Amino acid sequence: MTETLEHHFDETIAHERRIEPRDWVPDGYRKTMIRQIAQHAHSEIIGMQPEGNWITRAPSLRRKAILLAKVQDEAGHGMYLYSAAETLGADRAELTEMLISGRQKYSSIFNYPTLTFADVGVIGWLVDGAAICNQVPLCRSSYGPYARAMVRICKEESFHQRQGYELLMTMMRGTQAQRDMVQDATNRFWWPSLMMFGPPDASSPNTAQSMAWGIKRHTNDELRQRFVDMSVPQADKLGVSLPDPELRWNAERGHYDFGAVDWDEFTQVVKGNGPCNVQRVAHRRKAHEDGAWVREAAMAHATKAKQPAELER
Amino acid sequence: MTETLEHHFDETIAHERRIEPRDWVPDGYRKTMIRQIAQHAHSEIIGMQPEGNWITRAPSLRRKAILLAKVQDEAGHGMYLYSAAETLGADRAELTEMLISGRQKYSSIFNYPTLTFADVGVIGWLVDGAAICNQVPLCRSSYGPYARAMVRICKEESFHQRQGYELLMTMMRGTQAQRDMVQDATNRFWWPSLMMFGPPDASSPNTAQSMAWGIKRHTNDELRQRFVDMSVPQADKLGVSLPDPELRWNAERGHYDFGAVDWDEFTQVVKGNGPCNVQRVAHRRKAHEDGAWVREAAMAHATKAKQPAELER
Amino acid sequence: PPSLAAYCLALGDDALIYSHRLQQWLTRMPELEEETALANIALDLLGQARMLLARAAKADPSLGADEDALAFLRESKQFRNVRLVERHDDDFAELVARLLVFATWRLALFTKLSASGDPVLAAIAAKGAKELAYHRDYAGQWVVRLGDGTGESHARMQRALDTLWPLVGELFVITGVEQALPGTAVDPALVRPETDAIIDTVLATAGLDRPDVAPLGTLAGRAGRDGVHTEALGYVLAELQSVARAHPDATW
Amino acid sequence: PPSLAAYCLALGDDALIYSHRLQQWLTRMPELEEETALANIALDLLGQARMLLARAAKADPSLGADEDALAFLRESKQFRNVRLVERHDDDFAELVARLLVFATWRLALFTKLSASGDPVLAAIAAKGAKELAYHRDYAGQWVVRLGDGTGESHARMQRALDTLWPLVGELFVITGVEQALPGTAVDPALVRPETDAIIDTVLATAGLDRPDVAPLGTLAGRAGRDGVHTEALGYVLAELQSVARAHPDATW
Repeated sequence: MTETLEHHFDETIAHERRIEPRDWVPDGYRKTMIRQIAQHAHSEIIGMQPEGNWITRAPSLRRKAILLAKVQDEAGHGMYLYSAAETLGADRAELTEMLISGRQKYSSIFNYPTLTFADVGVIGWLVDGAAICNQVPLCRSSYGPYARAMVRICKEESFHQRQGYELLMTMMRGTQAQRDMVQDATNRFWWPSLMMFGPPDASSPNTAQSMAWGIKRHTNDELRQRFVDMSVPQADKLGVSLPDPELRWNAERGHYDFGAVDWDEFTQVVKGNGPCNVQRVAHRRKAHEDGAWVREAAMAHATKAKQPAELER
Repeated sequence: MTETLEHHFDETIAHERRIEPRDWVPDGYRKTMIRQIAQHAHSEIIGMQPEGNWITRAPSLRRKAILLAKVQDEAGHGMYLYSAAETLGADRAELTEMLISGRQKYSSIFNYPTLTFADVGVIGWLVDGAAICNQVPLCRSSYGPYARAMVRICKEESFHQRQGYELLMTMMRGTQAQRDMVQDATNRFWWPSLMMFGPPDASSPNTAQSMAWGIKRHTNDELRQRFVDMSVPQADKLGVSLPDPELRWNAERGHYDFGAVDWDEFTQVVKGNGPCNVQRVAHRRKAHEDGAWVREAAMAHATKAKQPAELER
Repeated sequence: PPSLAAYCLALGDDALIYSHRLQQWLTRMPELEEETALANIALDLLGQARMLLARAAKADPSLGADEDALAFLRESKQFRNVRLVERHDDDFAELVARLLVFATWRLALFTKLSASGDPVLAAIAAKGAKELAYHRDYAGQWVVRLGDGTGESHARMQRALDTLWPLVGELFVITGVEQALPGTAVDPALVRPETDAIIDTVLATAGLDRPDVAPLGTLAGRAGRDGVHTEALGYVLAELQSVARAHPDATW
Repeated sequence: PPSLAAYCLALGDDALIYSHRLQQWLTRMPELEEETALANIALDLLGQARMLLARAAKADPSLGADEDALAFLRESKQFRNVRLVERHDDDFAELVARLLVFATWRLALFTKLSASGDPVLAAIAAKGAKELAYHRDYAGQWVVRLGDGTGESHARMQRALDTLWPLVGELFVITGVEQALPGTAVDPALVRPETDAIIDTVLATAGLDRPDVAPLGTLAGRAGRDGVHTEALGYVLAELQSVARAHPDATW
């Protein structure tokens, strides 16, 4: 029996067809997929904090509305993604518990602070840009519900990226102080954005299995290179410099060469010692704990409301 | 025995000498005196809130230091006054309880909000000015500890009043927006300042007994008139108008005539329905309740620290 | 005309300041579903504020050049919102209690206002009414859930109502601005019966008592609509305006 | 000279921002005696900030015209304070824990600085050291009381230490500014042994554990002294600067 199921799974993967919730999958696939989707969901939820930080202080009502809508979208993405994880048997409450107890990770980028309103633009440009590089291939993920969620998410992220870039364009046409803010934010977010693609291929042991399962489509270094190649002309057009003296066009490779990422910093951030890890998780935990009485009350009310109907049976 | 004591008390009062903590006093005197001192202490403590509200936003570091020092003085005044009440057998913890449960009052003026930085100046000028009118006679209070506390308090209040008036003078020499702020704050605080002297003599039933006991030295209306007479030339010098169309010099009386105070508003505020009564008491209660674990810990530590010494005996 | 501008300003400031208070809840809600609902409501109100402030700027350019000048460059006493919207919510019960009151009242107002003689105002009100109907229902459902839920939620809900009730009376007080705009503005006293009836129904379903408390005191009769606010507004504006004020020559 | 100005700015900003956080406690303390002590400490630090910022403005007028320009017209990234002083205290335990660390460190620094080659700085440090000795003792007494007091106070005290400890390491990191001022500035690494020893003594007396945690991450090595702060600072500045920014042409 298991052999037939396994055969069917392998065939599905081999033919680049989609695995659906009703299909049998190997335990490893299920576990890996749940972890991947959950971490992505957590990233959307935690990612609301650094951007949400500037909603109340956005300096124009139009920008405030754009930012508010963006953070709302992120909450929505979190919801689709948790639902996708649930189709694999995960439980949202348990995933939340994993997040607030620090047992599951989220994108390391959100452990950096947002220090000026320009950060909102740079997050749209670089962070959403890197996320899109990472996520576009996931629209072809072998797991159907995730792939479909990614299609919608990528569409919205592209929209957010354009809005971020447009904010930066406007700021670069503004005062010197605004241009300085954009440059400063770029300086702070450039390297952490490169870290978003994960460790170099040489130290990324799970990549091979994930690619075999159609969970991952490109290696970390391939995606990182793609992001750099995409970002350099955008930076030029914007008029900001990227904080890497080794960055230059390599005609032979047909790519930009770039300097070495500080993988020690990355390791520290992943281990929980970044500038905002404790703050982000504590914030999320507090919201969850402060809401416990509300969730209990809603459950109690739902139970009471059901009772009369049940008595009739 | 009681007759001799009562005679001694009456003699002391009659000769305008001071009653001291060791002296016998009638129950009514003790109760009235405790209430008066406690209400005065409560007023200092609650009065920290409307002014404290602007410390973090003071627009110059010098003004910030002046305001911080003033609020510190108010805490100090509260402490002397509670101590004076304790010499009559009152308990500070009980008095605090009376305040945060709303059973004892404080000056009605602090139930109005401070809405701009000019309010800090106007509170110094008008509110401290009115307080000084009320309090200077109390330096001759028949109860010694209170009289002595008042000497020190009045000295500091005069200093605060000059600082407040000086701030307003500076603001009136500034921008139009600053002048508008001063005028607006004056408009808001003028009438409530007149209410600080209490109801008109005709409806102030306790005045006679208090004056006989040397607890009160002038009637409410006398003090109110004195305050108006003092404030009008100060307003002129400042260049602000007082919001009373009936205000004019009466050469015959040798005093300024002024319009009718809105005693209905006063009654509402005294009853607890002013703009800030609930906020002020809730703020004080929260501070007290949030501090409960600290006071308990300090007590527990003191008990432990005492034990070794006691064991030696 | 100045009266129309003043009227739009009052209605716009209600939405702007209340939206700000809702924005402060974002990332702090008890469930993800509530995060999206909250963002939605805050966004609707921000949209209403923008249209109303833009209308005010157009009707009386002396107030401010545009919606941003009005939002970011006025001082506390130039804001015309009711005091109900200024307070920071202590808990989720206060959030839904205030939202129920605010949305029920504003929906009743906007429903009448959609027949205003001013076509722009009428259109803004008609669009807003649809949004507010959702806000009211969302809040009403939560008030019922919490009122009926557990002992704790019931107690918190009742305390929340008791806390904000002194601010409710101010919603129904007519000012000179409405009086100067017959046929254009709506006398808020006229929507009191409807507002009361709906809130009473929700409270009855939730098993909660309508508080019986004195209204919050005024300054010689002047309150939010006259620019006399609570101390909370100053802190809202410090945050709201901080970046805009730090960069007075910037465009965003 | 720019280095001296930058050094004064760093030490001044520490005091200015920390004083602000202490000011926010006023009217919220557990006892009246603590209100006056707190006001006293906040006032001392404000005084230190004023002298240091004035000195910075004098040493490099391009930074700002005077103490007020420096306090009210700089942006977040121009502030040079350590990140320890930015956080809002969750409770009284955090207040006294942070004060113990801050005052012990600064006292050790100011004691050495009172022999600075710059006579103005030396005088400021000598005066400040007397104040800081009181601050340190006040905080130390409370840390002992709470550590030793009840089960709850002990737990809160330990949690407070654990919370702020990741921010402590930054206090002892030398920057280019100190390096450029030999004989004038003090290398903060030199005061680490003394600071550690005093804090350890207090913690031992209080029965508390010295936390063993990783330092708070930086941005490619840049932290508070380089203008890279926590998100908390933006809110501090929004409040601190709100009135001054709203009235750029005013004098007070």
